[in-house]
This record gives sequence, C-alpha cells and structure tokens, in this order.
Amino acid sequence: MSIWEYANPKKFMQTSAWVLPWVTGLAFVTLVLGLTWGFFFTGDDYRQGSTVKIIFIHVPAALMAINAWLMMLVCSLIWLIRRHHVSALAAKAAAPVGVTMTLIALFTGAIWGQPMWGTWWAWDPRLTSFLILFLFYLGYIALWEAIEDPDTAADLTSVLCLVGSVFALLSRYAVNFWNQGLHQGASLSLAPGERMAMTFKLPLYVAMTGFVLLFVALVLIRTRTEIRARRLRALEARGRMG
Amino acid sequence: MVELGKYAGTVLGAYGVALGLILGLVWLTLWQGKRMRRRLEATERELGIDG
Amino acid sequence: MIALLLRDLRLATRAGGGFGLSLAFFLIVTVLVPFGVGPEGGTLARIAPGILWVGALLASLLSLDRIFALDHEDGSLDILVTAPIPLEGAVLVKAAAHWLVTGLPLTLAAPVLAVLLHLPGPGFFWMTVSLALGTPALSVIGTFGAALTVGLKRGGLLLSLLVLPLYIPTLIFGADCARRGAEGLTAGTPLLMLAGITLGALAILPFAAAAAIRANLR
Amino acid sequence: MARMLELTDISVARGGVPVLQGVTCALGAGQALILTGPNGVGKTTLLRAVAGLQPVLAGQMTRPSEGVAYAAHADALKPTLSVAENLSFWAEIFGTRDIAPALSAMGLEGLRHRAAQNLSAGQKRRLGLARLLVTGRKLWLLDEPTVSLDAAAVALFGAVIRAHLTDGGAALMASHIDIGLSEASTLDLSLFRAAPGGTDAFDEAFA
Repeated sequence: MSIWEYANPKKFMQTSAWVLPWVTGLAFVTLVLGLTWGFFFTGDDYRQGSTVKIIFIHVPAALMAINAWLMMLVCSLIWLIRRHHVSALAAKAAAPVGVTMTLIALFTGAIWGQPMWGTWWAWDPRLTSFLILFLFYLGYIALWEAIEDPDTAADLTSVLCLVGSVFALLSRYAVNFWNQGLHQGASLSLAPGERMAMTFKLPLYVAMTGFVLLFVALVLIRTRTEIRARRLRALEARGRMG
Repeated sequence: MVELGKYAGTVLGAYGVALGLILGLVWLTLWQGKRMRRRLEATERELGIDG
Repeated sequence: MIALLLRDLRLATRAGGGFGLSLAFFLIVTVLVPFGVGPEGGTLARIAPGILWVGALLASLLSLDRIFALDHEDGSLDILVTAPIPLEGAVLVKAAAHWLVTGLPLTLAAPVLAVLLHLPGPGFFWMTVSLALGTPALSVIGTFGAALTVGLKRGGLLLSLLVLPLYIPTLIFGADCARRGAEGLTAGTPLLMLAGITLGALAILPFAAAAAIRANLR
Repeated sequence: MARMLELTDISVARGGVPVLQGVTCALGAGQALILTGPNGVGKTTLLRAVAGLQPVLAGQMTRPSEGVAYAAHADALKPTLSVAENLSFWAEIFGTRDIAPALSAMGLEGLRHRAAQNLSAGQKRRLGLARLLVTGRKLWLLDEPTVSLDAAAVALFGAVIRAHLTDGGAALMASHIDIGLSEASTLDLSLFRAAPGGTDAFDEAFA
C-alpha cells in the first residue's frame, strides 16, 4: 500500500456536486413531512400525554449521534488502511454533525423526562451514555484542531476514534451496571417499534429518514469545505516555495 | 391547532431546542463553506490557476 | 527494556523527578473534600470510596504528560524509535514506570487516607484491591493519551480531555467495587469487570500508543 | 567496497509539502558525506528519512538493517543522570555491554560520575558521540554535529569521525557550516530542491 495513494478528490467533488442538491432537497422534504406529521396529526399517548411527540426528534437524533460515530469509525479505518484522504476528511466533517445530534438527543431526552422524573437531569443510563459520547466527540474534535500537519492529524484522530469506540461501548455497559446500583431509574423504552401504534411508527420512520438525509447532506457540504481547505493549504505552500 | 395539553411547554421547548441546534449547524456549515470557497478562489486568482 | 524501566524510575526518584507529586496531590484532594462536604461522618463514609477513586484518578492524570514530553525534548524519543527494541514494549515499560511512580503509591496510601473519610471497616481491603487492579489501567490509558499529544504545544489540557472519557469504565467499576465492599455486599462482579478492562487495556493500548508516537514523529 | 547506503531518486516531504526531489547518492564503508545547503532546504528531513523516522515520498533507499545510528541536535542526554548512567542506559538498549571503550575514546573517564547537567557544551557533545560509539552501528547520521563547539572540540570531533571511518564505518552529516573534514565529499541539496509546482501526489490531485 503506497503511502501516497489517494481517493481522487476531484472525482469526489464532481460527483458530490450533482448529488448534493438532490440530497438536501430530499432531506428538507422528508424532515418537514416527518416532523409535521408527527407533531400535528398524531394523538396523545394515554400515559405521557403530548410529550410523546418529542419522540420524533429525540429518537432520530439519538440514532444519528451513534451512527455518525460509527461512520467516523469506518472512515478512520479506511484512512489507516487505504490512506484515502477523502475518507479522513469525511470523518473530520462528520464530527460536528455528530456532536450536534448528541446535544439534541441530550436536551430533548432531558426535557422529555422532566415531567416524569421531576428533575431536569436524571442519570438515566441511556441519557448518561449520550453524555459520555458527547465527551468523546469533544476529544476527537479538539485533537483535530490541535495538530497542524493534516496527515499526522488524520492518523492520530483515527487511532483515537478506534480506541474511543471500544471505550464508548464499555462505558455504555458500565453505565447500565452503575445506574442499577444507585436507584431504579425509570427506563423509558425509546426503542422504536416497541408496542407502538402504527400511527406513531410511520411518522417516526419518516423523521428518521429525514435525519439521515440531513446528516448526509451536511457531511457532504462539510467534506467539500475540508477538501477546499486542503487545496488552499497546498496552493499556499506552493506559493511560499515558488 | 393541535391540542398540546399541560405538557405544551415541554413539547415546544424540546422542539425549539432541537430545531435551533439544527438550524445553527446548517447555518455554520453553509457559512464556513462559502468563506472557504471565497478564500480559495481569491488564492487561485492570485496564483493564476484555473479552479 | 528493563534498562528503560530502571532509567525512568531513577529519573523519577532523582531531584525534580516528581516522585511525590501525585501522592501529595492525592493527599490534598482527600483532605479538601471534608471541608467541602462537611465533617459529618455518615456522609463522608458513604462517599469515601468515590472520593478516593476520583482522587487517585486525577492524581495519576497529573503526571501523564511528563511520560513522553521529556524524552521528546531531548531527542531520546527519536533514538528509542530507531533502536532495536520494539516501540510497543517501550510504551508498556513507560506505562509500568508511571504506575510504579504514581499508581502503586496511591494504592498504598489510599487506606491511610480512607481513615480521614471514615471508610467503614471492610472497605479498606476492597479499596486497596480495586485500586491495585484499576491503577494499571489508568497508567496505560494515560500513556496512550500522552502518546497522542507528544510534541503538541499545549498538550497537557488536551491530554486530560482525551483521557478522562477513557477513564470512565475503570472509574465506575473501581468505585463500585470499593463501595460494595465497604457496605459489606459482594463485590465480585465489578472486580471482575475492572480486572477485565485493565487486562484489555494492557493488551491493546501499547499498539495504539506506538502507532500514535510514530505518527507524531513523522 | 561494501555499499553502505544507496539513495536513488529520493524525494521527501515536510508537513505534507515535498522539499527535496530526485536525490541520488551512495556511501561506502570508510566514506563520509556532508549534506550542505541553506537552512530549510531539507537536510534534517532527509536525515530523518534515512533514519527511518519518516517515510520517503518516492525513490529507493538501501541501508544496512539495524545498522543506522541517528544523532539529532539534542544529544539525548538526561541532565540528572551521570555520564556513566547515561551511557550504560544506551549501551543496554543497543545491546552492547561495555561502555569503557567508548568512554576512553572520548576521553570521558574522568567525568564518569559527573551529572550530565554539569558538563560543558564540548563535553556534552563528546558524550553524544560516545553514545554513537556505544550503539556499535556502522552508519552514523549526524545533524549539525559541530554547531556551538569550539575549535578544539571540532578537531576532536574530526578525529573521532576519522577513527570511525578507518574502522569501516560511514557517516552522513548535515551541516550549513564547515565541519573541517577534508576527506569527506559534499552534496549540495539545493540542487535537488523540489520544483515549486511539485506538490505531493495527494495535493497534486487538488491543485
């Protein structure tokens, strides 16, 4: 594997140029459709009243937060093994989107649980593991910013992503164990499709698709920006040497 | 308008925060993209290279 | 490889080597807590395992950026990388040196300081056992963090941001094991999990740290 | 004459930007080569590439495996350790047992127990060279070996290098000042400066 093999950024820029409008358009449509459907046209849950409507934001954001990290993990592996620069830049581009999704999941989860738990923040195992995921995201982004040489930064952040994933999984399990010890937190079953009426499931799936498309659109835009930044850096370096 | 009952504040709060964060992210992404494209084109003109 | 361990231990114990640093920090943190929480024995006893564990964790975090930074500045790291010894082994030795200088003294000091926090009787044994099993993980994870940030200008702050999330599983199981021991419950499961994490970390992280060092020196 | 080191058409990059291109040279046993050129031309980068600390962008490099000893600006000495402790540590790492010959070659027996921090610049440099001797490796890579040394120390340095060469070793040195080693051949790296247009393959795809 020659170290300077590269996925062709030019080809990526061309293909992403014509894909982007479609993805953003579709993302907008599905998001609006899913959220309005869920917000306006579904009844209330007999037990939680209208707070169940938060599910249409909380669950997709939570899933996206985890999937974003998994996408970064895959991109890091591709960078470490195949040295595709575009995948390293895609991982860097996905991090801010992932951290925002984690924040959304945290806020909406806390707000949703407030009426039931009586406090704005309960150390519920699920919410806490998103808090931990948030810390991992912070470390990842901070490491990218701390290193000038892009290739060294890509190497280090990829290694951090691999190790971080193992420990995030461990934390997820440890938090379950830890919370049983403290108090029997009301485990709000957020898993979609569980004894939920069809009227809730459909808009939820639409909202989820909307979030996935939003994620893809944002990552595409941000990756293109990262590639342009890399190109700018190369041109400036050439200018300095000329 | 849909009837939100006594949890109206909670639901609207959650949606508000979520949409706020999403719009912030979208705006930041677009703004950074435009700024980078402008800086790149300026440098390209300077070095006389076609994009 | 042993030479590297002996040299690092000698360096740490020499003047300015920072041997007592983590221990002193651990003592100060443990002494400060009652001032913050109040001297009432009941509350102190309940939170004693947690306080001691968090104190030990922060104490070992303190001396992490010295692991590679000194060798990087005087050029030894470049030569170690090109030396005939495996870099992964050298990293493991560095972690062991860090543990001997900080982890071990903390484990031995913890029971003494536990007295200040009214730790219940059975807790002393479990506190020591959980620290003895947990601190090696703190050292090797910390060494990985130090490898990631070697050569960076303001690496110290970044190091804690990178390493603290990685410490969470060890902290949860370690403190839980100590707390259950203190309350007389069976502390078997958290102990096993703690030992598992430590062994896993000792097995995987030296390779990740070595890769990080090679990337940093490039 | 054993071919100690052979570089054919080597190019190296610093911070992702190529600095040198098409460097070709060879070094046999008993020979010394000095890389010259203004600061920033890429002398240190090339040395680090030969030492294996850095990948090579393109070209072939044949060098004795486990045969390279690298010495950068810093002498890799621990100030709080004594001369003997420093040397025996590096001897242990590189597998040679006895440090006495290196000490005597560098005239450091008298300073055996003095802490490295109390040595003069010249003595520190001699300890650095003693470390090279202790590695028992044939090919020495020296980065600016004679900087901040007085005339006597430079002369001693020359004598050590000559002894190493007659002993069948080889030395590749980078220096922007004269080292006073008449028999060493020189190579001006500014001839191999990477063309400004030549960004590395990755950025090439960008630019």
